[in-house]
Amino acid sequence: MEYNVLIGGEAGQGMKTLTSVFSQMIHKRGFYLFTLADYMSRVRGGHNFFQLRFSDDKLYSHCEKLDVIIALNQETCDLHLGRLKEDGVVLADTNVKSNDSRLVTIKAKELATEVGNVRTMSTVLLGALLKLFGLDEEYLEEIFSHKFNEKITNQNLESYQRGQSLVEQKFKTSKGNKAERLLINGNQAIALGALAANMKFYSAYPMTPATSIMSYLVTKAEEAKIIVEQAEDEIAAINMAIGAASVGVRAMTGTSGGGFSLMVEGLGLAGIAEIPLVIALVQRPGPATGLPTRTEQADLKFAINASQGEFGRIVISLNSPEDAFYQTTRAFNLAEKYQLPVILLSDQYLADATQTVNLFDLDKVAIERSIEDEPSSDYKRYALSETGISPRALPGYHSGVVINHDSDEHDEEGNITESAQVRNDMVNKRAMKFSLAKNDIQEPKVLGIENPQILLLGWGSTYSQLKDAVELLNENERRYGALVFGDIWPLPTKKFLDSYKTSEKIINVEQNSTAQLASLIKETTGKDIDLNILRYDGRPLSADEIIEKVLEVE
Amino acid sequence: MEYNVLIGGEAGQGMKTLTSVFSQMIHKRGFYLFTLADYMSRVRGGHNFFQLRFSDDKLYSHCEKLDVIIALNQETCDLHLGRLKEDGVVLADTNVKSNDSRLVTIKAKELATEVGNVRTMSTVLLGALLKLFGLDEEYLEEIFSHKFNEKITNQNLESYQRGQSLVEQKFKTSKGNKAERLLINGNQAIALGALAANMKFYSAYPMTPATSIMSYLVTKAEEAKIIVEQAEDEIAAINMAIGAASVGVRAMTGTSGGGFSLMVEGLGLAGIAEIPLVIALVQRPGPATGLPTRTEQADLKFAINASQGEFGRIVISLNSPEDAFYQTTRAFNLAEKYQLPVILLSDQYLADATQTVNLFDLDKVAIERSIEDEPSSDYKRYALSETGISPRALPGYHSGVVINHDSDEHDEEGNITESAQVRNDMVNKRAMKFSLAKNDIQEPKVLGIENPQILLLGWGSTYSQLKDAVELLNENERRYGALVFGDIWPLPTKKFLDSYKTSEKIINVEQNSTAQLASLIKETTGKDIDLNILRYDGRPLSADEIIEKVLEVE
Amino acid sequence: MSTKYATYETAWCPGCGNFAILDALKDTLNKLNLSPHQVLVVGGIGQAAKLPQYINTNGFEGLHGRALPVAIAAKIANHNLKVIVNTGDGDSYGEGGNHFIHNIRRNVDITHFVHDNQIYGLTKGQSSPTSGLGHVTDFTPNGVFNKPLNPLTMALSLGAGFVARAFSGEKDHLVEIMQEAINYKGYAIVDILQPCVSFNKVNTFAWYKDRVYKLKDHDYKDKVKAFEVANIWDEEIPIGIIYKEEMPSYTDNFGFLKEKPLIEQDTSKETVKKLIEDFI
Amino acid sequence: MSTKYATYETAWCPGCGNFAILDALKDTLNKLNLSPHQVLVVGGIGQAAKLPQYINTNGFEGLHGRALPVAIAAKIANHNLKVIVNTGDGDSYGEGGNHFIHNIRRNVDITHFVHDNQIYGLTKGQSSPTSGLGHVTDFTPNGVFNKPLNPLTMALSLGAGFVARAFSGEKDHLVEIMQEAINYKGYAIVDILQPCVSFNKVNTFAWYKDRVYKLKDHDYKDKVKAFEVANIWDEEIPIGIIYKEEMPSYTDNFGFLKEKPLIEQDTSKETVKKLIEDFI
Ligand SMILES: Cc1ncc(C[n+]2csc(CCOP(=O)(O)OP(=O)(O)O)c2C)c(N)n1
Ligand SMILES: Cc1ncc(C[n+]2csc(CCOP(=O)(O)OP(=O)(O)O)c2C)c(N)n1
Ligand code: SF4
Ligand code: SF4
Ligand SMILES: [Mg+2]
Ligand SMILES: [Mg+2]
Repeated sequence: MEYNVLIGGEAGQGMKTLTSVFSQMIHKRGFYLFTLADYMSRVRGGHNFFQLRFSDDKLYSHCEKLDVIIALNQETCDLHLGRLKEDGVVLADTNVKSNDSRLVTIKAKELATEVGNVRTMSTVLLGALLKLFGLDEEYLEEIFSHKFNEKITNQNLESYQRGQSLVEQKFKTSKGNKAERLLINGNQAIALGALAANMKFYSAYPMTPATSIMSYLVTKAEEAKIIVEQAEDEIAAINMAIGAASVGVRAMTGTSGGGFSLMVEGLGLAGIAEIPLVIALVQRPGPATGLPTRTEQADLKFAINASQGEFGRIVISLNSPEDAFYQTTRAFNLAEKYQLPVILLSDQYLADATQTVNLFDLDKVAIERSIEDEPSSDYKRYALSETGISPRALPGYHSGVVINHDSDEHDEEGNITESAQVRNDMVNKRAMKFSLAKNDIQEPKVLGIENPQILLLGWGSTYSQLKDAVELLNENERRYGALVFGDIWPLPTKKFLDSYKTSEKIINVEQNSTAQLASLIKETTGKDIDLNILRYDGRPLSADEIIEKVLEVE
Repeated sequence: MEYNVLIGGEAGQGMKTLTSVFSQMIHKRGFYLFTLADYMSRVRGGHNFFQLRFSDDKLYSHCEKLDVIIALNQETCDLHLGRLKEDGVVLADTNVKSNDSRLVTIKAKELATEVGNVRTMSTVLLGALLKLFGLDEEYLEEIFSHKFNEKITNQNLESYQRGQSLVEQKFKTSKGNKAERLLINGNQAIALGALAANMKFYSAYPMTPATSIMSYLVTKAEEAKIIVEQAEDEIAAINMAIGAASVGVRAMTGTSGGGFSLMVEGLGLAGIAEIPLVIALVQRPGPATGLPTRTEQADLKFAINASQGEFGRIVISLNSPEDAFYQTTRAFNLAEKYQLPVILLSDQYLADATQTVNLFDLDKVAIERSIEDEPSSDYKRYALSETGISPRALPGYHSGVVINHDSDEHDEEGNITESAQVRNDMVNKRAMKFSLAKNDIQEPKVLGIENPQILLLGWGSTYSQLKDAVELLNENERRYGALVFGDIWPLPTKKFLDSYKTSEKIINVEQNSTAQLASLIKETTGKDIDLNILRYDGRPLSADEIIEKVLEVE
Repeated sequence: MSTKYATYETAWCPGCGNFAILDALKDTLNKLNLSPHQVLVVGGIGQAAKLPQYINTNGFEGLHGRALPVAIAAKIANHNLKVIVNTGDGDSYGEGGNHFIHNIRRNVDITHFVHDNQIYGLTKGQSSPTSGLGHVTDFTPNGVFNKPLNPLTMALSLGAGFVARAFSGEKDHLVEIMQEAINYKGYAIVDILQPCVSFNKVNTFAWYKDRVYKLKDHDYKDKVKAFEVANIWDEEIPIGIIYKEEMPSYTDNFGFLKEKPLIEQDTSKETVKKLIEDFI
Repeated sequence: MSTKYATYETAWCPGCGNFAILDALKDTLNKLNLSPHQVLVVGGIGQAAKLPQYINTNGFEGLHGRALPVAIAAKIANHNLKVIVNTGDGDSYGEGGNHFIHNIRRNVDITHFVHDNQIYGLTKGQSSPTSGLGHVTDFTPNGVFNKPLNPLTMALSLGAGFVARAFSGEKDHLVEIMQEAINYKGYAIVDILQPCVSFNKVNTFAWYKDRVYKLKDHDYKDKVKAFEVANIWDEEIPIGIIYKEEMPSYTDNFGFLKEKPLIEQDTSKETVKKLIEDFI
C-alpha cells in the first residue's frame, strides 16, 4: 500500500493545519509518512504545497505521481493535474473548475460557513480526504483539542463529519502497523541531537531554512535548561558560541549560506584557537539571497575551504532525520576530541521533510567530553604533544591555572608569538590532530549492491532519493549500487576506490550546477565521474527523475 | 656587481628613514634594488629588518647571504651574523659588541649628539655605509630636503659627512645605468593600476598588509579626483564598492584574509547581481589573526570557493609590481566585460617588497568599459543572450529606463522570481558568460626552459624566487623550467599539460602548508605533483632555499 | 495617483502596513516631480525590503542589513540620483546596526525610511531590536528581555540632522514627512510605524492608532526637546519631524564634486602619468 | 602592587597610556581580592586588545571587533567568572559597533573597558570613530569629516545602566571606577581616555590632562544630567561615573541559572527522552 497526496494553495488558507492534522492521523495509525514542503518566500499568498506520501513500509523520499490532490485554489488544480494518476482524485471546493473528470468538488466553504466557522473549510476537505482512504476519526479529537479550544475543536469535528459524508471510499488501506515511531523533520532531529549531546548554548540569527532549529530549541529551553540566544547578527552568533565553548559548555550555532558567509572569520578563530564548535549549515540555493525557501547542495566546497589560512575542520553531511540526530551527537564528540569546528551540512529538503522514523535510541548516544579535570600547575593550553591534541582544561576551576585562547599564532601558553619555529610547531600540531581525526571518519553508506556495475554517488540529503532509486532500479536487474557520503571532509575514499575498480559506469547525483562532489573526488583521488545528474532549480530531485536519467544514458 | 645589505633594529630607531634614503640613492644612481621587509606586529620595539639587495642587473627576489649588516642594536648583530659573507662587514654604533672581526663600530650616537640631533645617528651610519661602497652624496640633499625642514636637513647632511669620514671603501661598485625606472612595491603598483584604470571609488577598512593601497590612494585622492572611503568594517567596504559600481563607476576594495572573510557574502552579491567589482586580497598567514605582518599564500582555495551558491569569479595572482600594475588595469576590464567579481591575490612579500622596475607604460593600458550607452525602452538589466552577457546600462541617464539589481534569483528585469525555468535560465546564463571568460584567461608565465626535464610550479609572488632559482639552476645544467601562474581561477591548464608530458619531475613551490596549487591542479587535471616545496613560517622562501631543496631530491 | 511609478503584484499580506508606505512613497515622488529614472530605491532583505521590486524606479535589493553602504556609495558615485532606502527594522537596526551608526556620522545625502513593524516579518515572527520589553513571540516564549532600541534617541545621540517618526496609518502626514526627508540635504531617517498583521499581535494598527498624535508647536531645532520627544512612547507616541538641523553633507567635503558627479569625472592620463613618475 | 597578576614584556610603545590601564586593572583585581583563575579578560585585536596577554588571568584574544559576543557568552556559560573586556575604540565602536549596541540592550554582567586613544594604533594611525572633527592623520589629509561618535551618549540612549569615563593619567581615580564597574551587576562601560604617543598627535597626554576634571556632586542617577555631562567635551572633559542604575541583568531572566552556572547543569537523559517522545 502506498499513496501520495498533494495539498496546495495560498499561504494563509489553512493548508498547514490540514497537512499537520492529516500527517499525524496517518502517522499515529502506524503508516510511514514522507512529507515534501514546497513554499515561497512570503507569508501570505503565493503558491505553496505539501506532498504527503504514505505507506506501510518505510519511505525515504517524496515521489512525483499523485493519488489525490487537495486543491485549496484553482491554481493548485491547474498546476498539478498533470501529475495525477489516471485513477486519482482532485478534491476541491466548488469554486475550483476543470473539465477533467477526476475533479470531485464539494461545498466545503458553504458547509464550513453553516458550521459557523468558515476557517474550518479545510477540515471539511480533510473529512472527505480521509473518507477517500476509508479512514475514520481515530485520533482526530485528540489532535484538534491539542491545537484549539473546545468551541473551535467542536466546529472542526462537525466540519470533519460533513466532509466524510460527501464522498465514498476509493482507495484501499491496510491496517497500519502501530509502533513507537517519530514524525519529525531534519531540523528537529538536529535540535534533539544537540540536546542529547548535552549542548547548553545555542546562538543564532534567524535564517530560512535553518530557523526551525532555533524555534524548536527555544520552546524547550527552560525544560532542558539551556540558553538559546537570538544574536544581533551571525558574526555575533558564532562568536558567542565560541565564547561559550571556550569556557567549557557545548555550544552550537546554525544558519544558512548567507549567515555562514558572515561566520567565516569566526570559523577560523575556532580553528586556530582550537575551540570545539558545532555549526549547522542548512543550505538553500544561492548565490547571495538566491531562492530562500528552496533546496540546493551548493555550499560544499565553500564549507570545506572557508576562512583564511589552513586548519582542520570536519564536515558531515546529513542523510536523513535519524542520521541528523546521531551525527549531531557525534559532531560534539568529534569537536571536543580534536578541538576543532565541525560543520553539519543539511539543506532545505531534509530540514523541512517531515517523515516517520524509528524512535531515537539514547543508549546509542555517548557523550565524550575529552576534558582535563586535573591540570597540573604548569598546564599549557596549547601544549605540544605526540598526537597534536593538547589536553583541554577549563577556566575558573583550578586555582593557579589560567587558560589563554588566542587568534594570533601563539606559543604553548597561548601567547602571541613571532617565532618561526613556534609557528611551524603549531601549524604541524594542528595538522597532526586533523590527520588523526581521519581515523574517525566514516566511509559512505552503501545502497543496493556493493561494488556494483553501475555506481551512483551522492551526499547529504540525496540519500533519500538514491535509496528509493537504487531499490527500484535493482528490481529490474540487480546491478546498481550507490555510495552516499555522510562524512565528506576529510573525504573518505576507500569504498569509492574499491567500487571504482569494479564498476562500469559512475554516475554522480547532486543538487547543484557544478558537481561539487565530483570535483572533490577528482581533487582527492584524481578519478573522473562518467556522468553527472544535476538539478539546481531549487526543487528536489526525485527518485523517478534519477532513474529516468540513469536509464537514458545506459 | 651585486650586494646585499641588511638594516635591522627596533621599530622606532630610524631604520625606516635610513632604508628609504639609502634605497633612493641606490635607485637614482641607476642600480636595481630589491627590498625585503621583515617586521613585527607592533609600533615600537621588537626586531625588524630590511634587506636591500642591489645590482646593475634587474633583480627579482631577495637573497640570504649578506655583504653588510647595519646593526642598530645588539640583537641585529647577533641574529644575522651567521648570514654575513666572509668578507662582509657589520656596521654599528660602539654599543654593539662582538668578537667577530667583521664588526666595525663607529661612534654614531656620540657624533649625532655632537651635531645636535641624536636622531641623526642612523644618518651617521648611512654615511659610513655609502662610503663602504664608495658612493658619495649625490641626491642626498634632494632626498633629505624632501623629507625634512632646512635645519634637520642640514643636521642630517652634517651627520652623513661624519659617517663618511669614519670608514674606507671596501666594495667596488659600477657606475650604474641611469634610466627612468620606478622604485615601487606591490601595493603601490596595484594602486597605480587602479588609477590608470580610471577607478573612481575605493572603500576599505585598514588591515595589514593591504592598508598601504588605501594609504597611497588617499593621499592622491584630490589630485586624481577619486573618493577613498574608510569604512566602518569590511562588510560596509565591499557593499559600498558594490553600490558605487552598480551605478557605473569603477570601484574597488582591498583587504587581507580576515577582512575578506567578512566580504564573502558581498562577493556572492556581486556574483548574482552581476556587479563588476575588483577586490585586492593581500594575504598574510592565518588562520584568523595569525601572523599579521608576515607572508603566506594560503587563501587560494578560499578565494576560489568563497560564498554560498555557485557563480563565476576570476582570480588573478600577482607576480611582481609590473604585473600588479598591468593586471589591475586588466582586472577592471574583465570585471566589466563579464560583470563579475575579480580578485587580485597578492601577499605581504610582494606588497612590501620595494624594488626597481621598468617605467609603467600607459600606452599598454586600455580602458574597456563595456557599457550600453543607448538602451532601448524595453531594456532589461539581465536580458538573456547568446553569450550570457547582458548589455549593461547605467541608472539615471536614460529617461524611461530603470535599472534593477537583485540579490534574489531574478528574472530578466531584475525582479525576484520563484520560477524553476527562470532559475535554470539565469544559472545557465551566468555559467555561460563565465565559460566565455575562460577565453581571456592567460596561461602561466614560462621561466627557463619550455617543457623542461625538471618542471617547477608556482603562483603569485613566488614568481620572484622562482625566476632567480631557475636561472641559477640552469647555470649548471640547462634542464630546468618553471610555470608560474598569474591567472589562477579558472585555472589555465594547457601549458601545464604540455610540460607534464615531457618533464621527468614536477616540483611545486608554495608559501603554505597544504600545497593548494597542487590540489587545484589535481582537481582540474587529475595529475599529481612529485614534490612540494612548502614554507609556512611566515617568512618568504628564497631562491637559494628552493635550489637547495630541488637539488636534494634529484 | 499617477501610474508613473506603476503598480505591481506584491508578496505582502493583505492588510499589511507596507502597502500604505509604498503608496505614500509613490505620491511623494510624484509631488516632488521626480521621474522614475532619477530615483534609486535601495533595500536590504525582508518584507519591507521588497519595496524596490514594487515601484518603477531604479532599484537595488542587496543583502540583509546592508542597504545603507550600497545606498551611500551609489549616491557618492552619482549624486544626481535621489537615493532612498526602504527597509525593515531588523535590517536597519539589527543586522545592519553598525552601518546605521556610522552612516549617521558620515551624513551622505540619502533618505532612510525604516518600516518599523517591531518584528522580523519575512522570517516569521522573531522579535526585532525595537520589539517592546515582554513582547511574547514564538521565539520569546517568556517575552523579550532586551531593552528595545530607540532609533530616534540613538540617531540624535550620534548627531543625525534629520530625525522623524511617522505612521503608515497616517498617509497624508507620512507623505509630508517623506517630502521633507527627501528634500533634506544629508542623511535623513524616518522611523515609520508599520503594523504587521501576521506576526505582531501586540503593536497592531489599533495599538498605534490609539497612541500616535501629530507633533504641534514642536521646535525641531531644539535638541534637548528633541530628545524629550523622541523618548515618548507607550501611552502616547508623537509623530512628525523631531529634529532638523542644516549641516554640510558628505559630498560638500570634496571640492571636485561640486562641478559634477564622480561618475562624470575621469582621472586624466596626465595625472596618472605624473603619479607614476613620482616613483622614478 | 602584588605580583599575583605577573609582569610581562609588552609590545607597547614606551609612554603609551596602555601601561597605566594595565597597572590599574591589576590593582583593581587585587583590591577586589580576585584570584587569577576567577577572572577572564577578553580582547579583540589592536594594541589595547593585547592586554589579555600581559596579565596573569584567563584570557581570550579573539577577532577584531568581536570581544563582546565572546565575553557575554563566556559569562552566560559560567557566571562565576568575572568577565572583563579590554579593547580599543576602533575595536569597540568601529568594527564591533553592532555588538556594542546590542549588548547594552542585553545587559549581561560584564565590564567593558575601552582604551579610547581616538585612533587606530596597531594599524598605524587611521582615524577611529572617536577621532575629532578635522583630525588630520596620514589617512585623512584634509582632516576627519565624520562626526565623532560619543560612546557615552550612545550608551545612555540605549539604556546602559553603568556609564563612566576615566583617564589613564589619573590612575587612582581609574582604579576606583574600575572597581565600581566590575562590581556593578550588569553591563558596565568605561571609556578610558588613553594617549597614543605614536599616532595621536592631537589628543596627547597634555591635551587630556589640561581638560579632564573629576566629577563632583554629580547625581549619577539622573539621566538628563547624565546626558548633559556626557556631552561635555573639548574645553573640559568630565571623568567619573556618569550614570548608574540598578536593573535586572541577563542571567536574572533565567530561573534555573539562579542555582548554579549553566556549565554545571546537565540536560538530563529523562528530559531528552521525553522531548524525543513528544514526536511519537
Ligand atoms: C545574512 C542573512 N541573515 C539572515 C537572513 C534572513 N532574514 C531575511 S529578512 C530577515 C529579517 C526581516 O526583518 P525586518 O528587517 O524587520 O523586515 P520585515 O520582514 O519585518 O519587513 C532575516 C533575518 C538573511 N537573508 N541574510
Ligand atoms: C577583520 C579585521 N579587520 C581589520 C583588522 C586590522 N586591525 C587590527 S587592530 C585594528 C584597529 C585597532 O584600533 P583600536 O581598536 O582603536 O585599537 P588600538 O590599536 O588603537 O589600541 C585594525 C583595523 C583585523 N585584525 N581584522
Ligand atoms: S508578514 Fe507582516 S510585514 Fe510581512 S507582509 Fe505580512 S503583514 Fe506585512
Ligand atoms: S601605537 Fe599608540 S596605542 Fe599603540 S602601543 Fe604605541 S602609543 Fe600605545
Ligand atoms: Mg520588521
Ligand atoms: Mg584605538
